[in-house]
Amino acid sequence: MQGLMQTDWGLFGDDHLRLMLCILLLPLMAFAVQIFFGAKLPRRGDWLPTVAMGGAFVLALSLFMTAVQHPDPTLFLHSARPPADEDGLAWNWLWSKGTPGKGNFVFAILFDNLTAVMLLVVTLVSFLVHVFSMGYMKGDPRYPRFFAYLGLFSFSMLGLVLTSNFLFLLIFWELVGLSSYLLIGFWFEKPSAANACKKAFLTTRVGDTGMLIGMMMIWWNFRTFDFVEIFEKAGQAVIANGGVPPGWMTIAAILVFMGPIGKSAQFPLHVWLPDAMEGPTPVSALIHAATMVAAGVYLVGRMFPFFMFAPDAMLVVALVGAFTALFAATIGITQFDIKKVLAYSTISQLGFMVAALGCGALGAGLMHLMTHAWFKACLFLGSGSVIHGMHHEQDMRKMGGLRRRMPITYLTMLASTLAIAGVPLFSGFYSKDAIVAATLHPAPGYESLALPHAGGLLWSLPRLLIPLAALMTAFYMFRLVIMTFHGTPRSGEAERAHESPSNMTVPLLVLGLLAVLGGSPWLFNGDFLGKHIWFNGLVHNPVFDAASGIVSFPEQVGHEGHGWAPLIISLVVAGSGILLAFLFYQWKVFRPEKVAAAIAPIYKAVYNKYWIDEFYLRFIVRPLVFHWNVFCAAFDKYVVDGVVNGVGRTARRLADGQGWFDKNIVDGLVNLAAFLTQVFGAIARIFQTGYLQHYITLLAGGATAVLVIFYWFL
Amino acid sequence: MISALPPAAAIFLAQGTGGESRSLFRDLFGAGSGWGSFASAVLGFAVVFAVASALPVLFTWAERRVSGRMQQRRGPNRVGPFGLVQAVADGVKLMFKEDIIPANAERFLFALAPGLVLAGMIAAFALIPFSERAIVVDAPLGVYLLAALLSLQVLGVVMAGWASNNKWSLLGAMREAAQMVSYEIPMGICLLIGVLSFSTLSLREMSLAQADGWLNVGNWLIFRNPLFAFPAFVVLYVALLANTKRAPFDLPEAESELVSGFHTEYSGIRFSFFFLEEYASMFLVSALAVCMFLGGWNIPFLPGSVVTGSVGAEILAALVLIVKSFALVFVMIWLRWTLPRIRIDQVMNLCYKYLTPIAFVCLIGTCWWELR
Amino acid sequence: MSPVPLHWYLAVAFLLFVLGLLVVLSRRNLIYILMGVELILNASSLVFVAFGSYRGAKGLLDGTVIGTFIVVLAAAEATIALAIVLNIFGTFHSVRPEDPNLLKE
Amino acid sequence: MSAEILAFLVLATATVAGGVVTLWSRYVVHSAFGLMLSLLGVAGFYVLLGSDFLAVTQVVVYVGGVVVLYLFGVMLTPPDREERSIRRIAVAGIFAVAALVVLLKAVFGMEGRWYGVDPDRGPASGGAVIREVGNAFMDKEAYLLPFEIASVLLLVALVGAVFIARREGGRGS
Repeated sequence: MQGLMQTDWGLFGDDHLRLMLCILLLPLMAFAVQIFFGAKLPRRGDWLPTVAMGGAFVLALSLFMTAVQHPDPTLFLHSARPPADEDGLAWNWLWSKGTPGKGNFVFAILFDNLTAVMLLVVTLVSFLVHVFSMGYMKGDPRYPRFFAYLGLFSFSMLGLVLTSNFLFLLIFWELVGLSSYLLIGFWFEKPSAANACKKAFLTTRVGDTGMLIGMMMIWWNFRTFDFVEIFEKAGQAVIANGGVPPGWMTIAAILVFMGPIGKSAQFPLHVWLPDAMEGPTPVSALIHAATMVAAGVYLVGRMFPFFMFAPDAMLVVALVGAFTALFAATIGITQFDIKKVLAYSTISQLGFMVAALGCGALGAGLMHLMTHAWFKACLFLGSGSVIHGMHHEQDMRKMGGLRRRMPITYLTMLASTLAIAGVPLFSGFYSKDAIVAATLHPAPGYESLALPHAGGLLWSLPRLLIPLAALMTAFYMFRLVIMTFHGTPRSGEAERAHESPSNMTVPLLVLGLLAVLGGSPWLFNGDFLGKHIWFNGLVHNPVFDAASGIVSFPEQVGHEGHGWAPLIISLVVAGSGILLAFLFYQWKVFRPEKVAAAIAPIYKAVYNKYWIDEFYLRFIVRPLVFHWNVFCAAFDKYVVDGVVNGVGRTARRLADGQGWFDKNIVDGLVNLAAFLTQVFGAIARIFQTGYLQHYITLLAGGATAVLVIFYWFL
Repeated sequence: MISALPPAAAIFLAQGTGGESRSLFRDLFGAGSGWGSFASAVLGFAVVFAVASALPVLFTWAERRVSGRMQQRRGPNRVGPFGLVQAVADGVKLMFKEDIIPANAERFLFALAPGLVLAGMIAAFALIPFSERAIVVDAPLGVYLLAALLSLQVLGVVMAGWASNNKWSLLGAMREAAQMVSYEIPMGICLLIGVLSFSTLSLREMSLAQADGWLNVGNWLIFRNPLFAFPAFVVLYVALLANTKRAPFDLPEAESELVSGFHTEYSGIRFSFFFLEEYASMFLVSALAVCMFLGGWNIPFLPGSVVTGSVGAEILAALVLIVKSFALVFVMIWLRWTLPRIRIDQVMNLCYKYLTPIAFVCLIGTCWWELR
Repeated sequence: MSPVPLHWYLAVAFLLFVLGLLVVLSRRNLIYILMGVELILNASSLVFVAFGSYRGAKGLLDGTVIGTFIVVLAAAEATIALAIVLNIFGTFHSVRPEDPNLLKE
Repeated sequence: MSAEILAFLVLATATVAGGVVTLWSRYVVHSAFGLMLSLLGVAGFYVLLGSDFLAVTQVVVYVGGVVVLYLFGVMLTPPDREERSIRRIAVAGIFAVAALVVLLKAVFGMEGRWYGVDPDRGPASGGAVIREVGNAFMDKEAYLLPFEIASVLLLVALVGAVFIARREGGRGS
């Protein structure tokens, strides 16, 4: 076992790997039991995946604490791959070469601080969603199956986070897609849900195709899927190319980024996420706020050392992220469905993260991933609670005044809204502040490479878009809160609304608390303001040594702060957004309808989500389907039919020959066999009379004959 | 004369199985194989035949007198003192009556059947130890042989029933066969209890082993092993009752249903054979039960030496055995005039559902008792 | 006083065997056939005991034991066979061995 | 002529006569009684050979049990007065006589191969003592296993007979 975990982490060893394997296998076990025996278990088995996820969370927390508390964590544990003698907790799947290790498809666990953060987020949110679902899904006819799917999703997501191999990451990536498909379409009786799950699956598949091609390019050049090996090889390739990254790496990085575009719902593949709100609300909280959509961000973070070799690709990442952030935020302002608002908010926030990554701020992006997981999961669960309390009414125009009827939901949602708006001392403030700071000083490539700062003015676009998006975020989130909870009830349901049961409010309270404190550096080092980008101490940016070609992850020293500019920008945008929301919706100083009428064409465009869905339908889906049909018909007629007819003719000729053979030779043999059987049967039938006494006579005669031979002839 | 052949053969058979046994008649003629044993067999046959013929005469009188008492009338009291000779007179009458063989009967089997029935009976008498030495054949297989001879009677009865060519006869015979074959099971198990307790098959050795207990009764089987042997004795007595076709188990010859059962067509001397057999078997089975369970020839409260040694003592022992057996026979007569006849299904139920399980429990209990 | 030679017993046993065989072969009634089987079994048992007895005490013991087993076997055989015969009679209303022929042809 | 030889002759006559009756009679009942006679004769032979126990067992089981069973079987089936088929007996007789000849030849041609059997010595004196027979049955070295197997066989036969006999809808249905 030695060699497997020879790290400077003295306490990190075999047992930790076992813990990680347990984290991975607990939900799988829960899924396997639940899908087959769930309906027969007491309470229809809901406790089984919940307890499994709770156990996984406890294990993940202990691992996280180990990672956080260690004074000098090394980010990537290079030796987390299986050793040469394939001893240990690695599973060799495919061996392309005789020598182990290099270029083989090995399932091994890669654990670093990035993984630790993701494990904590996934297990905690998943556990809380399990608990919440006990209340929300109560009475559903497929109640056990829902928990089974949740288990499957958790397993896939954890596998995605834990694997050390790009190929296995793809497998888990698709498994996540599959379980997401199952969960979005959980109420498949509704045509909208059935269509939504198909749409989600197919749209993300567009991105996955690009990612697959990118993977292939990496494989073609490096002959490995192991992340650590990819980074090593990349460094060597740069050295071999004379200190300049080869051009294909930029293309490969952009292609790989297509996966996150699909999975993390970035423009232009964002269209599936709002529709995916057809799934049960806990699913939205788990998949579309905290985990699956974050998988794209995680992938970029995982491949970050690779992306850093391609500043042009980083520019694409940053632009896509920033544009998505603003674009989705504008749509979010106009929506009335509470879950749709949250869906566009999610797209927007994911854009924040992607933009941060594109600007070279790994820590900021992942920190926002974590804080967003807390407050967005809280918001989704809160909206689920509201919908539950409103008897499945989702239109905000029919709500209002729920503050008194659902105080816990209101409080937690308010905390989360303050967090997402970026109000100081709330968790979102720290991460959004870091992102704003990152856009102000983008560092998209390795400094040691001394590449020309590509893009030029384009880099200033995120600086503009991100604060604007943040302002809109504050605005539409407070619009949501005010329309839902403040004022007077605008419908009978709103008057009769009731607070949700405790197994729904407790997860809300936990997540609300995390939304307040979950990003605060105080939680980790007792300091509120001292180290703004404290997360960089947890997730280190990679550094490339151009002389040796080694990518390393040194502990960064310069992360204490980034000046007052981002802080002022954050405060201004948050404050003005909140103020606008109150002016419009609480104090009714301005009438939203009038504003909408004043800018009617723009409003219409935004309200209809810029007609992107219609655009896709008109210019991609329908022509594709039409031309594909034409092509298929022609293909069918000439190629398929031709082949079939050719095969038919050939087969007929062969059959003629075979028929002759069959008739004369095979039949002849068969008839001969039958004839012989008949002959022998006729002989044997003489003795098979069916008369008992004939048999006895034969027996006696035979015995006598034996004795005669014995005594007279022997 | 055909009827007399089987009894003689049976005696010979019994004699032949004697082995190294002691018996009065063997002593007289010099033991060993050859003509000596043949002569002793002939003499034994004569003696046993005489005894086995005399006892039924007595029993028929006793039955009629007892039944008379029970029905508040007198019974035969004209011929001889207390009517004792009445039975003899009846016997003489039977002997001189016309011997009718039905026209469609199987003559040979019809004639053979009474002899066969009697044969087992007479041969069985040879195995009863009247005293320590007053025994015709002391076969080592004693009880086993006795059971075999008793089982032979079934065939005679079936033969008679079939040869008569009469439906009543046949039905009676089949009932008889079913009843006897069934009741052989509890009977055999109860006999096995005696065999187990004394580790011998010989009735004479059993009787000897029951001497000299507490008050000279402590070694009797029913007192020696009261927990299991006493129920076994009761079961055996009931089974023997059924085996001898006595009431309430007299279905085979139920007068009201079958006229007279398997011997409906018999008359004269052949009928007397059946008659003889029935009453002789009453004594025989009683003597068997006495020898096994009730101390044989031993007299209560007197030392065992009283009944051994001299010829007089042996005659006394024989009288004791006969008196004890009479007591059991009296109970049989008593039961006959007390209990109504039971149905055939009740007969079978009693045998298979009650007597056999009880007998098995007693057998296992005796095993425990003897090994304890 | 000369003892009976062993061959006499054997001759009787063989005769009995042949008679049993004849019964089995020639009779057309299942009950007859079973009786013939009994005769055959008895003949073989007699041969066992006779040979055993002419070997001495130990041989006689073995002969007796084997004879007992044959008796047991015959009893079991008779019970089962008669039950089957009665069943055949109940089904086919015949005790001829050739009548139960549902499987024929 | 000794008593033993006389007894043998009488028993042999009875045995063979019983067998012939079984073979030749026109009534099944006669055959059953012939069988009974034959079995009794064999029991007599056992006595002569010194095997009292087997003789008594023969009487109890065969005569008192099996023959009665056959009689029941006869009574429960219709009367079957089949004509004696000389042809069948003749055909069977060929085989039977051949078998007899071969058996006799086998025995009488067995010079020097008697394996400790003295055909002229006579039966074992003293006979088989019942106690020794019992010990042989219970002796691990002798016949304990066959004895236990036989007991199981009897149990199986008992259960089997009951099962077969209680078949639903038997005769007449």
